Amino acid sequence: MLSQIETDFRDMLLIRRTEELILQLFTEGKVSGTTHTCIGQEANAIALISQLDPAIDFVMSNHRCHGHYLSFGCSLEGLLGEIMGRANGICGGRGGSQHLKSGNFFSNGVLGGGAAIACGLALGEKLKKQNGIAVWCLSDGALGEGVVYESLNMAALWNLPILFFVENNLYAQSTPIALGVAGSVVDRAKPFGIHADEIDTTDVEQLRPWCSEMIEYVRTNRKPAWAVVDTYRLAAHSKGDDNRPEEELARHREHDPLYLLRRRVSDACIENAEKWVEDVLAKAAEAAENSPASTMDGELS
Amino acid sequence: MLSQIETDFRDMLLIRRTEELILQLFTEGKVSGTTHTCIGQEANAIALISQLDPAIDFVMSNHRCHGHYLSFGCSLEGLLGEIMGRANGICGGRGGSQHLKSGNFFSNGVLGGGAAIACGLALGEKLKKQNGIAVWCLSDGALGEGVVYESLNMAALWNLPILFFVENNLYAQSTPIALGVAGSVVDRAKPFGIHADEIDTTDVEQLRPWCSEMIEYVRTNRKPAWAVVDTYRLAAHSKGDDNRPEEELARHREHDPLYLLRRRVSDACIENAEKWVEDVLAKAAEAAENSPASTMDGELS
Amino acid sequence: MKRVLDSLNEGFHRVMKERPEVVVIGQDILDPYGGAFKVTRGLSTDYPERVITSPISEAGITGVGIGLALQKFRPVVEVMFGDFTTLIVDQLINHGTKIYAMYGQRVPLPLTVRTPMGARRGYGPTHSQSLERLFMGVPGLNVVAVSPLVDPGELLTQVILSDGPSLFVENKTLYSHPLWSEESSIQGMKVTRSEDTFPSCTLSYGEEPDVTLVTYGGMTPICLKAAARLREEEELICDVVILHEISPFKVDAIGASLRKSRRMVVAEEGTYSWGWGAEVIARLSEYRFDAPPVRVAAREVPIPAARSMEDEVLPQVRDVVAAAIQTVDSDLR
Amino acid sequence: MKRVLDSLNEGFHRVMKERPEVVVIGQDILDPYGGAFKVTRGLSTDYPERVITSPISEAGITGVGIGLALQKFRPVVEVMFGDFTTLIVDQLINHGTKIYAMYGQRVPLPLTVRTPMGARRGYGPTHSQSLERLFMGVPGLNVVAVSPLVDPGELLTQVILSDGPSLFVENKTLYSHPLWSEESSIQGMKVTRSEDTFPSCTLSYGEEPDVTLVTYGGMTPICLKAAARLREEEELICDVVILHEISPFKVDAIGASLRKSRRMVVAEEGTYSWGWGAEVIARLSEYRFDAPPVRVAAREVPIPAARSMEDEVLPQVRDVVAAAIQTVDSDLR
Ligand SMILES: Cc1ncc(C[n+]2csc(CCOP(=O)(O)OP(=O)(O)O)c2C)c(N)n1
Ligand SMILES: Cc1ncc(C[n+]2csc(CCOP(=O)(O)OP(=O)(O)O)c2C)c(N)n1
Ligand SMILES: [Mg+2]
Ligand SMILES: [Mg+2]
Repeated sequence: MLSQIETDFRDMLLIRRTEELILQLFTEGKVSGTTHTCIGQEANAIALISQLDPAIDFVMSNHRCHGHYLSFGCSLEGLLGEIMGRANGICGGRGGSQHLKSGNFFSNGVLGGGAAIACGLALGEKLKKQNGIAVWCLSDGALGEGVVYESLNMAALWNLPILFFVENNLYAQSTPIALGVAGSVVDRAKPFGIHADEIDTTDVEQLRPWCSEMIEYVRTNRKPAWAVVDTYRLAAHSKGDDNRPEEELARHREHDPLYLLRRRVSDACIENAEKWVEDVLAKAAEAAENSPASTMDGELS
Repeated sequence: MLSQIETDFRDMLLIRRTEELILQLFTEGKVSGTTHTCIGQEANAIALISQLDPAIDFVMSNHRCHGHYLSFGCSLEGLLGEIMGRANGICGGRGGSQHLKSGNFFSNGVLGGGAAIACGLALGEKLKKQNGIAVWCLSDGALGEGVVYESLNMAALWNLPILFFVENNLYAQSTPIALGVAGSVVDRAKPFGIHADEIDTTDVEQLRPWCSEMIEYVRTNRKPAWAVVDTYRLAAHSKGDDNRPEEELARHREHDPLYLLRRRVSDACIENAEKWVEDVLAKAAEAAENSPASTMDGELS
Repeated sequence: MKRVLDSLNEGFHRVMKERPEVVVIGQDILDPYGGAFKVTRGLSTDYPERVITSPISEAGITGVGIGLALQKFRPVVEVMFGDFTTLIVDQLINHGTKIYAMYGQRVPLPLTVRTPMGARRGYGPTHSQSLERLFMGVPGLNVVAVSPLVDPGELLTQVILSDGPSLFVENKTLYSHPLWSEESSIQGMKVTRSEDTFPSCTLSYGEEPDVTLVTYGGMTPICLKAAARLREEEELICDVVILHEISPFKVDAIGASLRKSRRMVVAEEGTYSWGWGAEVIARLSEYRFDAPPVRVAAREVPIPAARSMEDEVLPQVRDVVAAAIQTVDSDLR
Repeated sequence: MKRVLDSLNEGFHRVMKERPEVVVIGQDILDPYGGAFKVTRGLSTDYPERVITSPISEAGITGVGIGLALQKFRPVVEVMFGDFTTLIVDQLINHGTKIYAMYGQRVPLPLTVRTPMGARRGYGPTHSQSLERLFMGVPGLNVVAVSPLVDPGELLTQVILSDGPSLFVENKTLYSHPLWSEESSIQGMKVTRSEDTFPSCTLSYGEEPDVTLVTYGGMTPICLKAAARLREEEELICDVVILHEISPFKVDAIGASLRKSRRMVVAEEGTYSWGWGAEVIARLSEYRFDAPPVRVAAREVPIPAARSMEDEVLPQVRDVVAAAIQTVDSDLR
């Protein structure tokens, strides 16, 4: 049995390698369109999303969704197939990188609107008197969309079990947070009377208990919460567009969540994880490669 | 020369009588459509809007706009003509009660959107390095619209000389504030780093200096401010729809801004004001009556 | 005499009684107020847990409706005036209909957005529009419009019970209009209903038609008046075809009449260009016409508040009459 | 070889140089990034005070544009992907165009909203749509679309200098397309331009046309390929009429060709129903046709991400070819 830290290391590594593979597929021209990786932010996904219960909870994610998707226990094969446009893709190739659905997991590349939908999912839990919660994933840039505040207001008014999961990575595409977000990120929810908290770390061991508390707050109190994680994306916004200063990147690489854990787990653990990830990924990639290109057949055509 | 309090009394009385006349025209079936009076809220309009400079400042108002319009020095004849659908209406009868424009004054019956437009007007002042400010008028209900928060963010980011003038009258149509607004009204602007203040009074003598300070803050610092006035509308939302408890109304009638002043000014002042208002109003009504019904002629047809 | 409003309200009560998964969200819908146009009156008293009064957040409540639909509820969202559906375009186009169809599997999304559209009450430029146009042709979205011909409460119920997202359009002037839906003959015209869930109705004098008038919603009574006047004053016989599912729509009923008349007038209250009628004409262009089809619609200006001007801008009986005469007088270029 | 993108960028630089009242607002438009599609590249370096990078607030920045226009600036608002224009419908329909026309006087509102529309890059269901449809027929709003035929930078300039609100549509696939606008003959076809500010162009082989292909924007190169193929493989001669002002639009150029061909295919990248083509057909229905006009458009489903499926859903050269053949083979019902 793996310890928590070993599991987290392995799972974060899987996300990292998967996204590296995806980027490589783009570079090789095997895939077209666009993609957004969460390289550098894996600890958030693992710490928060993997603590949810896919049977009863809901996740509404955004353009940068692979880590959330995998942390929620959704199919790796389905993800690769989807991005490669194969029939075995989780959405049959229709959604692509930004539009995934698997069980209670949803993502959409249009910023903002998901906040209100997540409120609706949470309201559903409330009306059914069930225990699930809804999580809406956003980053600093999405704070620009008005519907976020409409949602905060409704969530607070109606005591909705929704967790607003803000991965503040300091940038929205090329725009540094200072040019896009006035004032405070964590305070944005407070005037609505919503419990808000912030943590500034990429360390999964610090994130896990904090996320657990935030989730429990929502689950137990049946009330919204606003959970801000200060983080950083180490890769480009999408495929290769990055104008951030190299010094800044270098500084943040020292907080690479994988790098942090590598210093804490054993060499054997690292080796096993690398091996396991390689295997799993190879199989998934092979399955996708072997799946036929997707076509417009079936009821949705 | 009238003293400030005498002027304010007279001007508030003009707004009151004008709106009473408008309601009467509706009751008599002389006008169709709808209207929203600011009866009970006249002190806000007078205290804030009349301290602006119509030559350089801008007002973007909403459905409840007659008080703002008159306080900004716009034509009474034009207002009555407009509501009565006459050619002499300030908008030739096209806009009606909710859609007025005169110089730098604008109103629109669609809630929310004006916030961003007022930001644009303020940005214009900034880019031109002029001294004007923009005022956007809202009440508690409009806090539900997301674009308000998009506007707060932009106003703060770009240091726009805009005053958000929140007339919190505790209701949005039939909805009491507790069912529509979570948390705090005055705090809504704070996470954006915007100066926010609140005053709970219908007394124009208290409001005037406070409004003057808020205006000066914006004008001098070239920065946004969020000015919340706690007030109450004494008439129905629009023409006759009112389900509020009579006790509540009675309690608030004691704070009727006109009633407050009546106890402070001389009988002569009251008499003169009533007389003046009656004359002015009669003339304006006559002008409107004598103006032909508006038609679709001209460049806008 | 039952009015359209009564029927809607009764249908609403019925479906909420029968279907515990129906939830209603909107502004000012709680009793005693019961909604700006009173369609929801009484619901909050009978079903307090399932009637949720909302902040003024049209986008927000539409999103909430989408989330509830994903939770297997049948949410009905009221947008107080159809003019404000401008605020829910993103939710319907980029979220609701996308969830319904972009994930490689049909994700049931039984969301109904109800809204009053239309003018003729002096409400002015931002409270009088017929903006359903914006939602016509949106893949995956159904647009259904009330008329006095097909029981409005039943129509609403069917929309609520359908599995995809829908926009339900209630023309304001119809609220107080008496129901015709029980009658088999209206103003001397025989009514034929198609078998569809959202029927097309053909009203006919039983004589060979000279012109086919095609319409929906609030223009229904106006077209019937025009048909009567055309018959009396011009000795022109019209069929009137009224659709209820207006996007997507079936051409069958229109085509059947057109085959006889070979002349068509399409009437709607919204603005002219890219209106409902554009698609009707484009779709029917496979048919032989003896004269170009004519559209009757609102002038392309903001709808003025003054009634005198509002009347000039909106399509009237006289305009439908003139259009029908035009199809008889004119010829192809 | 100058591309459409270069021309847009140069035009932008030129108009900002000449007109100090031009102000640009959008997401990620500052150098070195210079905008998601680089149309605004270099502007922020040359005019730092007049290029404002914005939060992700499409409605907000459109409103700001309206306010700036009222302040006598000529704001240009960039919406990063046309798909997100769903968020500015309220600002354009209930605010911008209303201010322009509802106050009983013409209030100048020189606002330009620029946006890239269109698919064929595998961006998936929410980054590939052609949603200009939503804005066609909006009273007071001009919709103008780029093609490689009329200098795009000049077209943009004219839009910026016009006095009312406009939506300026740039199909993504055109950015890298070479300019044709200097040439008087394109792929063996002679180009005739109308004298309008936003010209209509007719491309013709100089022979009597069998079919008139009508299109705009991103479908331009596709229609030209179809015309070439139809000539080579089917011995069918097409005129291709390309509009730039697509709403409202003038029928003159289309009508002139139609009078000769009496057959029409309208091609667009957006979805079929209530698309641009519906209005074109409805408006041209006064003309005599030898066969029903045919529309070529996208299938009414979300645009899939996988290129294999995207190709199936979007209108291709083969579809235009098939449609043209259909007009020659078919007959009226
Ligand atoms: C409504 C909308 N506007 C703009 C975009 C284009 N866009 C995609 S991602 C992005 C930046 C998002 O920044 P942020 O929310 O901070 O997320 P991050 O990329 O940092 O995870 C932008 C502008 C979009 N997808 N949706
Ligand atoms: C976008 C929009 N949604 C709904 C309405 C309908 N409406 C008009 S006034 C009003 C209540 C507004 O309340 P509040 O903002 O508090 O203003 P007050 O009437 O109290 O002055 C509503 C819901 C509207 N005009 N615009
Ligand atoms: Mg970010
Ligand atoms: Mg209020």
